[in-house]
Amino acid sequence: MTEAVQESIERCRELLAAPFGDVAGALKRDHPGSKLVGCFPVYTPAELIHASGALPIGVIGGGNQIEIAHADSRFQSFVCSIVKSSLELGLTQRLEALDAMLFHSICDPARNLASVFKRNFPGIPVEYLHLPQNMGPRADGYLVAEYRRLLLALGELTGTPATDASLKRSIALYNRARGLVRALYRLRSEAPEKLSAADCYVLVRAGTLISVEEHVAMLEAALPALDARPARPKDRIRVVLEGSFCEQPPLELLERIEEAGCYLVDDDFLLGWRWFRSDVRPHGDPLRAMAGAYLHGSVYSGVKHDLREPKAKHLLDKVRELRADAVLILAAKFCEPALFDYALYRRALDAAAIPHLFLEFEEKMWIFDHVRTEVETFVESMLFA
Amino acid sequence: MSGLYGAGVDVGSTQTKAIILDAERRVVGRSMIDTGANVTRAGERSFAAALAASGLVREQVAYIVGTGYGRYKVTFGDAQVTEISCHARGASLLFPGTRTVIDMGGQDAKGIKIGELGDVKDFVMNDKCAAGTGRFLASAAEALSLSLGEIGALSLEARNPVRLSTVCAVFVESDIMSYLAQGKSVEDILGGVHSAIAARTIALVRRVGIEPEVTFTGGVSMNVGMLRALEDKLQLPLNVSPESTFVGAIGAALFALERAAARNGATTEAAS
Amino acid sequence: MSFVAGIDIGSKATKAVVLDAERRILGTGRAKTRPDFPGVAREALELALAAAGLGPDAVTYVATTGLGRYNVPYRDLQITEITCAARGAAFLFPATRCVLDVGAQSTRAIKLRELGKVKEFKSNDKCAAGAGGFLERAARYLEVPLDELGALSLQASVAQPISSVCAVLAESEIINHISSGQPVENIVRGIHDALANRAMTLLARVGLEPELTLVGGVARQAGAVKALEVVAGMPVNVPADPESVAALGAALLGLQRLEKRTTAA
Amino acid sequence: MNENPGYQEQMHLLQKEMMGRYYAELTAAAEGSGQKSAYMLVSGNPVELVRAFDLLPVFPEVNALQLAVKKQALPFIQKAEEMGYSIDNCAYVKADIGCFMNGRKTPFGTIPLPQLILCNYVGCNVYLQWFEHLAEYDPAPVFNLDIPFVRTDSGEPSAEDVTYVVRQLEDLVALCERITGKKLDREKLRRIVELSGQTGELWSKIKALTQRSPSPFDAYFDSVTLMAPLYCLRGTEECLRFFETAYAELLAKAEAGVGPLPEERFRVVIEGPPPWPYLRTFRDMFSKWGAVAVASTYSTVGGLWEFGFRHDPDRPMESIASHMLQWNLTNRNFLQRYEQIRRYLEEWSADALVIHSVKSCRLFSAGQGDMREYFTKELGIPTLLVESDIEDPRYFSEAQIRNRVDAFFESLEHKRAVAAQTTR
Ligand SMILES: Nc1ncnc2c1ncn2[C@@H]1O[C@H](COP(=O)(O)OP(=O)(O)O)[C@@H](O)[C@H]1O
Ligand SMILES: Nc1ncnc2c1ncn2[C@@H]1O[C@H](COP(=O)(O)OP(=O)(O)O)[C@@H](O)[C@H]1O
Ligand code: SF4
Ligand code: SF4
Ligand code: SF4
Repeated sequence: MTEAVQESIERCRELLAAPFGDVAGALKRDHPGSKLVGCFPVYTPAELIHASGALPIGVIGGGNQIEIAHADSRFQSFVCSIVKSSLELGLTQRLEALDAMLFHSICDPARNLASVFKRNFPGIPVEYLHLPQNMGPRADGYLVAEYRRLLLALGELTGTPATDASLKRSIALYNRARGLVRALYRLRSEAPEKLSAADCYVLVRAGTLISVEEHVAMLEAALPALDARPARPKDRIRVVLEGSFCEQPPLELLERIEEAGCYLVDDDFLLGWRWFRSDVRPHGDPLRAMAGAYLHGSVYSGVKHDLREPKAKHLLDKVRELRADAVLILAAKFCEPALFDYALYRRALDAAAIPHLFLEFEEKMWIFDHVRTEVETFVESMLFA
Repeated sequence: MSGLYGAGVDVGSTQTKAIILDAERRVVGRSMIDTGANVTRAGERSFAAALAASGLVREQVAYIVGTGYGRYKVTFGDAQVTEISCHARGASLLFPGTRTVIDMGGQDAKGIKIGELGDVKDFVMNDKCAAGTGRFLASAAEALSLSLGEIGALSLEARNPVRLSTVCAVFVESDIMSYLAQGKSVEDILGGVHSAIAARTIALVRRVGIEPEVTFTGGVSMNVGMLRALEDKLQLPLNVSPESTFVGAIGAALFALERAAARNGATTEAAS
Repeated sequence: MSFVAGIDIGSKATKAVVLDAERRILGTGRAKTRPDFPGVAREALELALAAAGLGPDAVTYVATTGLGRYNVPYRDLQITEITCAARGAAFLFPATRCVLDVGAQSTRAIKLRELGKVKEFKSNDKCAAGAGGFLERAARYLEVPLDELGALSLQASVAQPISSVCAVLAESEIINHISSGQPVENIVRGIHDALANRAMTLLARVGLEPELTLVGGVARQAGAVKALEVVAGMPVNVPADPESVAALGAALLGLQRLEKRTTAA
Repeated sequence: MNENPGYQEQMHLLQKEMMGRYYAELTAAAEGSGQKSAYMLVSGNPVELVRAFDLLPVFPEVNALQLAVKKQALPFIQKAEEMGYSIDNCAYVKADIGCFMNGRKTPFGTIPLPQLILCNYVGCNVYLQWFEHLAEYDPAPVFNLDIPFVRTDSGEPSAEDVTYVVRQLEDLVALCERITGKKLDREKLRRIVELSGQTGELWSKIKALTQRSPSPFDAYFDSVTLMAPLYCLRGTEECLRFFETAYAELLAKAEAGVGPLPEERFRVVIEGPPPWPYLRTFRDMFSKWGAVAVASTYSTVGGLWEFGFRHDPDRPMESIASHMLQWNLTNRNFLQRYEQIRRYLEEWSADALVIHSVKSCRLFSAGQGDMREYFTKELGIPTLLVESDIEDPRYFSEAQIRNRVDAFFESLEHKRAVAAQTTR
């Protein structure tokens, strides 16, 4: 039983380690006739893609497997890695399985990247979503219209436009998938010794590379087994990790951080695939349900500027809820949204006397001694009391 | 007007090079000395040496162009031209088919895209950080107590090159120390050093677009290891010649000839 | 009577400190770091024990720090050099609020809570321009012995600013200054100012407040201290043996653990 | 005729006066004149609406700019970095927040506290966080005016986009009414919008003048003089007067064949914001080569009048909306910027493109390598890319930039010489 879990975790790790081009190709082969829609972080209304008979696949940078050789002549040194490595994937023919690419307003580099994609890869239609930043009463109608626009484009792409029925099916399916991921995270916060941050990460990340049906099946099998795992808690501090909502840190970094004496009891990795705090309303008008969920039921994030409640307050609530001892702000180098957030988080955390550590990472980093020293020091600063 | 001579003096950060060309663009005198502390003197000394080598006297040289990072210190010159323009001109004289120049000097690395007439179409430079320059190699050589002449050849012997943990020209020394400590061979370390710098340089030059023929200039082009490393990564043969270190000076001398001719032209017109 | 040792296996030098139960420093030892970490640690420790007039097996508890902290098999505890530097500095200067550790390859600004506990820290170890390695190089091509650098820059009439942001590229700039007849002491002062300014940006980010203590080998350079005092706008504490502060901190933390254990037992 | 001591005398004096008065008003408000103020952002701003309520528009960007020009920005930037802002964050924001948290006193005036924090989110994503932060530091009500980014190749917003924005504008009106205790005076708004329309007309005429050779002014370095009033004072009588004077003066120069330089040897288009802390130095590098900017993208961040947009007094709300949605550089996508630059090169008959890539402003700079690729490789336009910053003096390295600029113009001259020979 537990072996089975280990196996699927290994499978996920392999999936992550495999060249993106191969993974995408395989996904397409396993689903003959269906189109592949690449999704750049942070959030994607995957339901809309799925309901139109296409497969969403996360295009989340090149990780540490590709050398950036061409893209850094297009984007300067002061732009984050994920923008460059995602472009590099295209410039090195690793995105050929894609039939379309989807971006949304998260930051200026990603916004310009959408245009650069358009120019460099005429074969890949680029859709750009503008998700509302004014969460007031006017956003609802606008967002529904924006989703309708996307559905139109997707319908043209696949030739099988979504229907209310297909939308409802997709919503139910993704509700299930997100529900299972929420369960994983619950397990982690309740018994972190049973599920390491890295293992949890690969289980979730796999969902961006395989069909949602497979992902659901996998998680349904994995969850009870993980729960049943025998493991004894170590003497580590409970840490909430914040700031990695877009570019993703290397697995090894997560392992180093936990080894250095932390349990990561929550994080914002792959946030866009875990976007809702509860299920999207499965009945009624599906687009209204999706829009409603975005405006009223989604998580806080560095790329969504909801003035109804400060992000910092959300973070503090999370820390208290999870009985965390500290916060680790792990921001991608040059990620302006995350770097700006830090200033506010830091202010609030100091005021609430919650210990915090700020670290920067790059997806392609491969030396971790420095990070390890910093995290250890941080842990020591709390243990040597 | 066969009596017309033009000189180019390239006052580099590390080495100062002087070239004298005759009207047929043949090199009649050259010299290379360490720039050392006194930049102004370096320019004068190497010009004097080139003059001596050519057997000409000062008056016979119609026009002198200074280039390199110390060009404004070439006070005895008639004009200054940036090393970018000079490398482009010089490279296309040596290799007329040149479309891309990779110049690796003591303190900077350049990529220059040029047209049929040696005109600069586009260029990029790295001159803020010693990583990826001759100086980086110098530090590496120092750390291994080898000479600059040796490291290139040795790097070719690498079986499994190491992966450097830093590009800093200062820290590379201790990086190398710790690899030695781990029992890595000098060859593998040098292999790592050269491929790291090559990768960096290519990433830089790609910004102007790498179009054959590619000519490798600057002192580092004397380093066969770097030459190979670049060729392997680019999958292209690079032009190099014994003159490669002098390319900047040659280009400057070409400009000198041009200006001199133009000046004569002007004066003759005025006379008529 | 129990003795505790702290060993700091640094990038350049390995230092050891031996304490007694009353937190008295009995002896210190120092050896040039070499690949064989356990060996060099042992060597430094034995030097410290000898200085303390103790036998090779006198210590009951060994705490290690520095980049080689995991490579000493006979250690009882390993702690990072940041925690140790903070604890050591606070022990020597109890009013310390900020610690600046300038080593060969890294510069670290540390903000302390009470009892020398680390509140926040920022470090630079990617670029040599801000670290001691810069000074070693400078000393080399200025042909001034490293340990005279500090005194020299105090004699400067005016600092000769260094514009290059790169420790290596600064070299030719410095050479030009020499050739243009700039007095060496002014150049050294310029170098120290550059170093101090970089350090100051780190300190600002953790929130500089008195007292500020400078540790790490660079603290041996009076000129660097002076430059720092100017940019920081406050006096700077300098330990008698700045390089051993991390080792001292390790020993102190080791002792603390030992006491906890014995009281628990 | 190339000797021209009184270059832009009139216009400059007027501008100094007006901006002086503007900052005097700010200072007065800060010192309790009772005048209420609204913080807002430059890009495609709805200043008309704010003025209709007699709210004093305050532009943190313009303040940051002034601080940089006056070489006062660095201490504030560092203060912000001490608060936790990263060296990699936009320095405009850091300079402003550093100043905001430290007394708001500047050499050119004291900045009042806001009664309204109006984030007109037009393109720049940093805007959202900037004002989100100000709202954390200040109790004033904050309003995100969410402007959907252009998603069509044509640049046309959808009907839903327009409705969405107009509805938000109405919500904003309600909020302003609450803050000022005044009902919106539609007639007044109409008049203000009319003034903006006329000002825009003149501004676009002025920009057309640089199509002549020699260009009567530098469309990069001199446009700045006109941009400040255009943003801070648009919709006022005095602003209109100013633009009338400016147009007359520049037209006269154009007629007289007088340009900013003794000789116009190169016509360039400049993309990207200027290095405010080193504007002079930077300008001289180009003047030295007789290079004049005949067009610049930066001068269109506030609005794209030269391509036909006018505020329409008969449809005040709609035209404000369309200004924000469609008719400014920042809300257009990157490829539309390529197109804008291509038109400049063609219709303003320029020889080359200069890209000033600033670290702070990723809205402008992220991807300029691809832009350069497009213009050099696809269109064969000589293109120079130099990097520094818009606000942070620490990123300007004079020697390196000069070296690049010199090399670039050397190559242009060489091309000319060669061309001349071959035509001979
Ligand atoms: N014989 C050689 N073999 C290998 N490398 C060399 C040799 N001669 C010079 N170099 C390299 O070339 C660099 C100087 O190149 P150069 O183009 O003269 O620089 P600059 O023009 O800045 O003085 C030195 O730093 C050294 O690394
Ligand atoms: N005797 C000395 N006089 C002046 N400076 C010194 C002396 N010894 C070391 N330093 C400076 O201190 C640095 C090494 O400090 P240290 O703390 O030992 O580094 P690490 O802990 O990384 O090994 C050197 O780079 C040098 O700049
Ligand atoms: S990592 Fe940050 S800066 Fe980079 S694309 Fe994502 S959100 Fe934008
Ligand atoms: S990293 Fe090293 S080489 Fe690069 S700037 Fe810093 S000191 Fe110079
Ligand atoms: S990123 Fe650019 S547009 Fe946005 S605030 Fe900064 S400078 Fe202004």
